[in-house]
Amino acid sequence: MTTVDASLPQPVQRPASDSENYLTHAHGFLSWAFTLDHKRIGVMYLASTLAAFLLGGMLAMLIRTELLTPGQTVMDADTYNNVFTLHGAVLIFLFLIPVIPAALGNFVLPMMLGAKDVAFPRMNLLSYWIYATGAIMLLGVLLTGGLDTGWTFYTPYSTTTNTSVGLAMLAVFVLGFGNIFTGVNFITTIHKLRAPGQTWSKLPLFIWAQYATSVIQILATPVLGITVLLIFVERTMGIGIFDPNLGGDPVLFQHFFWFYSHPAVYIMVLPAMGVISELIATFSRKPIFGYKAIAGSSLAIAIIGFFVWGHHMFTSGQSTLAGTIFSFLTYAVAIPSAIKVFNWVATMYKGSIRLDAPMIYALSFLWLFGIGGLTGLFLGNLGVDLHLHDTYFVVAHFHYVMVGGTLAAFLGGLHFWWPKMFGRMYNEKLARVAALMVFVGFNLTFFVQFIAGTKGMPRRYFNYLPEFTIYHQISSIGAFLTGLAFFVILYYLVVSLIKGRPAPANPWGAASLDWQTTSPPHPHNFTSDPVLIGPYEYSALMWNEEIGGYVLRPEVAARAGHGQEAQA
Amino acid sequence: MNHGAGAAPELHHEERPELQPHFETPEQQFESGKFGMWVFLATEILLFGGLFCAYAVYRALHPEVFVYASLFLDRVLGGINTLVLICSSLTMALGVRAAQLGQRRLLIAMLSVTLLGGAGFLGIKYVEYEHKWKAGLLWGTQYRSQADGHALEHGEPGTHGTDAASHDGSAPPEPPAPAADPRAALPPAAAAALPPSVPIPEGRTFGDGENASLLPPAAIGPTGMRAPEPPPAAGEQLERRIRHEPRNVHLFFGIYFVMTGLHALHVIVGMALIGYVLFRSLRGDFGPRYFTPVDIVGLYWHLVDLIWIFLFPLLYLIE
Amino acid sequence: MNWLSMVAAASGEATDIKGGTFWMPASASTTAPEVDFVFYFIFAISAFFFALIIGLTLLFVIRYRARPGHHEQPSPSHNLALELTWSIIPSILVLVMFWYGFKTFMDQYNPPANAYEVLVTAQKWNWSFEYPNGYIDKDLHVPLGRPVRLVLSSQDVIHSFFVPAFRVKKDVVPGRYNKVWFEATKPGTYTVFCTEYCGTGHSDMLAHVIVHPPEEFEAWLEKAANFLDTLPPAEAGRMLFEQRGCGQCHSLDGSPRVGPSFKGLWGRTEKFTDGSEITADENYIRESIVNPQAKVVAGFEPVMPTYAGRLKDKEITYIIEYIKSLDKEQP
Amino acid sequence: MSSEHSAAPAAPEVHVVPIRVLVGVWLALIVLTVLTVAASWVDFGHLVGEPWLNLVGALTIAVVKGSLVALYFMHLRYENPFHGFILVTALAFVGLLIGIAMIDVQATRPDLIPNYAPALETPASPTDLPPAP
Repeated sequence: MTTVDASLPQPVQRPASDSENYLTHAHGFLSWAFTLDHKRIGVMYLASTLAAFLLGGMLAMLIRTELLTPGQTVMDADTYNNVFTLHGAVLIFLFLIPVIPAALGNFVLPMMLGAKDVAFPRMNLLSYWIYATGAIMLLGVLLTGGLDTGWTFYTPYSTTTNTSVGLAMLAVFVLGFGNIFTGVNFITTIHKLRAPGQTWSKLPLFIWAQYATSVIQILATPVLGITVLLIFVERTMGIGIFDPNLGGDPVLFQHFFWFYSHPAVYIMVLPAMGVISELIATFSRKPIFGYKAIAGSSLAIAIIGFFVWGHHMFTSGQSTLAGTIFSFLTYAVAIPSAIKVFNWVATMYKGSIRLDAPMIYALSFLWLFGIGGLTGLFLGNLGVDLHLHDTYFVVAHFHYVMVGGTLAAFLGGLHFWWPKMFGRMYNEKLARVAALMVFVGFNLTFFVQFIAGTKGMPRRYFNYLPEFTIYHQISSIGAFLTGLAFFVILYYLVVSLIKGRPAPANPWGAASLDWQTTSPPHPHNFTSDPVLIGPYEYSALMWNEEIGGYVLRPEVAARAGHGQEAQA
Repeated sequence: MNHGAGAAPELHHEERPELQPHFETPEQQFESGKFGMWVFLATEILLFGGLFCAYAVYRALHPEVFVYASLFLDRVLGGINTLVLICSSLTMALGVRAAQLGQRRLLIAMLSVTLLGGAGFLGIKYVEYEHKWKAGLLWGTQYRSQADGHALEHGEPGTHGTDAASHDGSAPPEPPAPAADPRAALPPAAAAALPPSVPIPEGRTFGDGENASLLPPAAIGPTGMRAPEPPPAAGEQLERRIRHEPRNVHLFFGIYFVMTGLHALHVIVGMALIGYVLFRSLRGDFGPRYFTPVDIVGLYWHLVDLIWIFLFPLLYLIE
Repeated sequence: MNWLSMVAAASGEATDIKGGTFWMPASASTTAPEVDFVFYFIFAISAFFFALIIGLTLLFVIRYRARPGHHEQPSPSHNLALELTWSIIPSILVLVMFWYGFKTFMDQYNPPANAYEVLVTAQKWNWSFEYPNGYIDKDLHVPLGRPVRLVLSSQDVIHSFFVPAFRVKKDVVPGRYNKVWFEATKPGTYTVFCTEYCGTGHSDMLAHVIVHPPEEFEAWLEKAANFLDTLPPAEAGRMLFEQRGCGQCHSLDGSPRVGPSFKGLWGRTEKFTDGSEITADENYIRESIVNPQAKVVAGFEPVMPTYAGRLKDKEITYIIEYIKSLDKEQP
Repeated sequence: MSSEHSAAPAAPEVHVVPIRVLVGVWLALIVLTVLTVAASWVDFGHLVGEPWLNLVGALTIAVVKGSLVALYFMHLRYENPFHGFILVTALAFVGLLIGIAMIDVQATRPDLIPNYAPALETPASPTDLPPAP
């Protein structure tokens, strides 16, 4: 451990463009295509997942346009089935699952641990290229006959339809492999590459969330892998495992599928909760309330999440015994999520809350995930689920949790780490307007679907009874508004890359180690040894006017002498 | 461990060329490698776990099929295969030990013998597959009934009785096909085409005499089943047991080929990895200070052996 | 299709969506009020906690907003008592929710002994309900105030029998008999939806549950069962044509659909996929109904399911008469 | 479980498994394999009248063999105990999947149509209809 010469003022932040950083130290396609730098791989993941999000969003607009009127509006039934299937598959497998762990996580996790890179950089690059291959295969489905099975691929429909389910199965298998490699990388990095003195209780909660997510990815993704492999083998060679025409059992497929897919929804929401813990604490200038409770509930959600998959199958002919077990455990898994929300609200008590764009996303997360989580209580209930299963109530529920939860937290995290990633500040006012547009548009789109769902509007309906028209029209208007908001976000973020104000090292005053390096960071992350302060010890930072950002207090920076750490 | 741009870290990176830049000490790199490999092995265990679950479910649903089908699996060949894999596991472990002690020639010898073991395993597997391929013991629609010695009149209800009653006491025997033959009323061409198991609602009566009920026995539930025939004598000769072939035997072979096929694929991948490590040990890359690749490939090979240790009794030794 | 369900279908105005409370559709079965009670119970608790969270958040955001001169005051970063309370209380509430749901589910699952049994068969994009006396109808007619037990089986993919007004849903899985029961409490026509995605016609796979007052039901069943014998054969054939959903695949106006059109079929020479051809006569039509795969008209897929056992001989004769009548009338 | 990093870049001290342990484990594995095959020939379960004994017997032998391989060949006994924990967790979740799937399958058995496989009874393709009986 070299001693840090604290008396020298922090190196003045030269404008990001020409200082030695990970973006500028190498140029050309090869320097990106074969980079081992976790930051570049994070940026590549970010670009690919945003492209997938855009495609998924277009498909969403198509669906909402089609549903404006009961009968055929713009496309026929088969095209509609293809559109909603791809909307689900593209957004889940190409955006929601990889985005926060692989895009933000890859960039931020090693720096939060004070490490130079993830444990296996080559595997990290391999995981990106596996993701890209899987994405190309999944989108290749468009050319080879489409996919009309729904993202759940239920047999015997998926084994008897003539759309290109085989290719989609291989794509999902390949994407699963990509997730497993990211999971292996993160778990090993968090265990083995922490900064000296950074015990488990000094890790930012974003790291805890990534750890819990990686545990789920390791334990759940292989079962999806074997399931899609069996479907592929069943379609090509006629081996009867899930297809009742060949003596198989379709409900067994549902057990296999949901054994992965329920933990998969926790793969999507846990990293989002990690981001929210960082945002709410930073923008309230208050240490997080109940650190151990939040970290513990991340792991609790990860583990109990494996016991509840049967609540997707209450009406599927699953036995009452299994249904009762699953309903009871589903209620058990609701408790850790509730505890987290209470802890976030308690964190804001007596804070100094700044309503920057990331905080607006965090607050809208509280509202949207609140509704999403609470409506899960209806669906986990044996009696009520018989009425609500596979209706628009379910559609609204998972959009509230996935879009309201994961997407809002991702946008919050993206705005939060944008200065660090690209060394530029985005246009704050426009960002706040866009955040409010997303919030209002989203509620307009999906709250009305709860009502349609309880009235009995079934899911995945191309043509619906005239009574439901009003619900669909309101929802479609909301969808267009939300779509517009995303274009506004895309606009000012791209503009900020060119004309944005150069960003200081720590614009928001966050206390995790990744903010103690320049923006954008040095290829090896840290030019000088980061000072290990508590992940939420905001008192150790002070506002520095001429830099326009926060810096370590001199006495804290001095404390970074030989081997001493500041108390958390 | 994060060393800034200070001079110290470069020093011990030069003298330890195999130490990758982002690790601080060789021990950290070694432990990270082993740790990451174990996490990856967890995914392999869960991948095969899914197949073991399918095995367990279908054995519970059709115990007589599994008992019947295992008659066609050669236990001796399976046993020999198990021994082959165990020996190659030993030679792999000895190879890892040789790498740790820096005995290059022993390492190369051991790795080569392990490769031979893998090839031997695949050879025996090929023999077994070819035998099944010829006998038509395949999956789904390709399955050719083995009781062809006794022409199974198509559409003759009732002969598919589950004579080889299940030995597995835990599962109740399968209820036989619907007893009354409503197809008699239909023209012969229709009767021939009609799958016996498709419920025939028209004027159907299930069960006879006083318990004629509206719905096929399955709909009524366990009480609707007729008493099973008496279980066959234990020492019955093979011929009679083959003649009474239960239905859906293809299910067993579907699972058999998926499980052993995926395992064989993993053996091939393992052999490729061992080949790569053999190539690098020929180049003399490994010694007491750096042998992680050998150790990791050894772990993978032992896992492949571990999976076969469970596959063998479950598929071959079914009583 | 008898006159009552025709009337309801023509009006398209199912009475179920309109009635009911803000959230729930009309409740027309014995278990519906129970489900509604559990729904509103969970709704009340959720609304309370949601208001609590959002209220506190807004209060803190306004009261502690960052403004010159305002600094964050230190406050404890964990408080065991508070954390225990907000773990135990939700756990208890959630257990109560589970208990109510479990009780409702148990009532819904075990059918009473004297239930009236109907065999429901779902296939790609239509339902068929078979009554104890063997009569098959496109709609489900049930007596008021008597428990009805449905035994569901599917001919191809997974469908799902859902009647919002009865709060009843059960998947129809091929390869097994799923059972579900309900007891209607209000006469009227209620829509049946298919809620498990099953392909192109998933959203068109609607049927109606027509609840008859008790005394009317037996009369209807009697009349419907031998409704066909009272009609001239061609007319009965037309009824069967509509009732069994033949129109889904065979058009009457000459346009080919999934199957060849019936217009001008009688006496036409049909060319088949294997090159052979015959003039369409009684035996050809009978065989194509019982064993459709035997002779597949060129240019069509062999996807027609067999109707052997699902159409009595005299019903097949009625259909043949109807096809014969198609040429004469030139509709 | 954060392992402290020794500063000196010494060779990673690692446990070398002695040859006699490896060979001993190898012999044990062979004996157990022969035992389990023999037990299946003798059809031990039916002699004793408890047919399930065969399955349980074969599985216990497999578990013993598996743990021998894991402990000695895969160095679980000598290295970071967390590796063993990972293995046990993975097996636990496989057990969870098998356990609950079996519970549901056993509970829904009465609903299943026995030997329902329509695509298999009817001839694979419509053209080769068997001759009428």
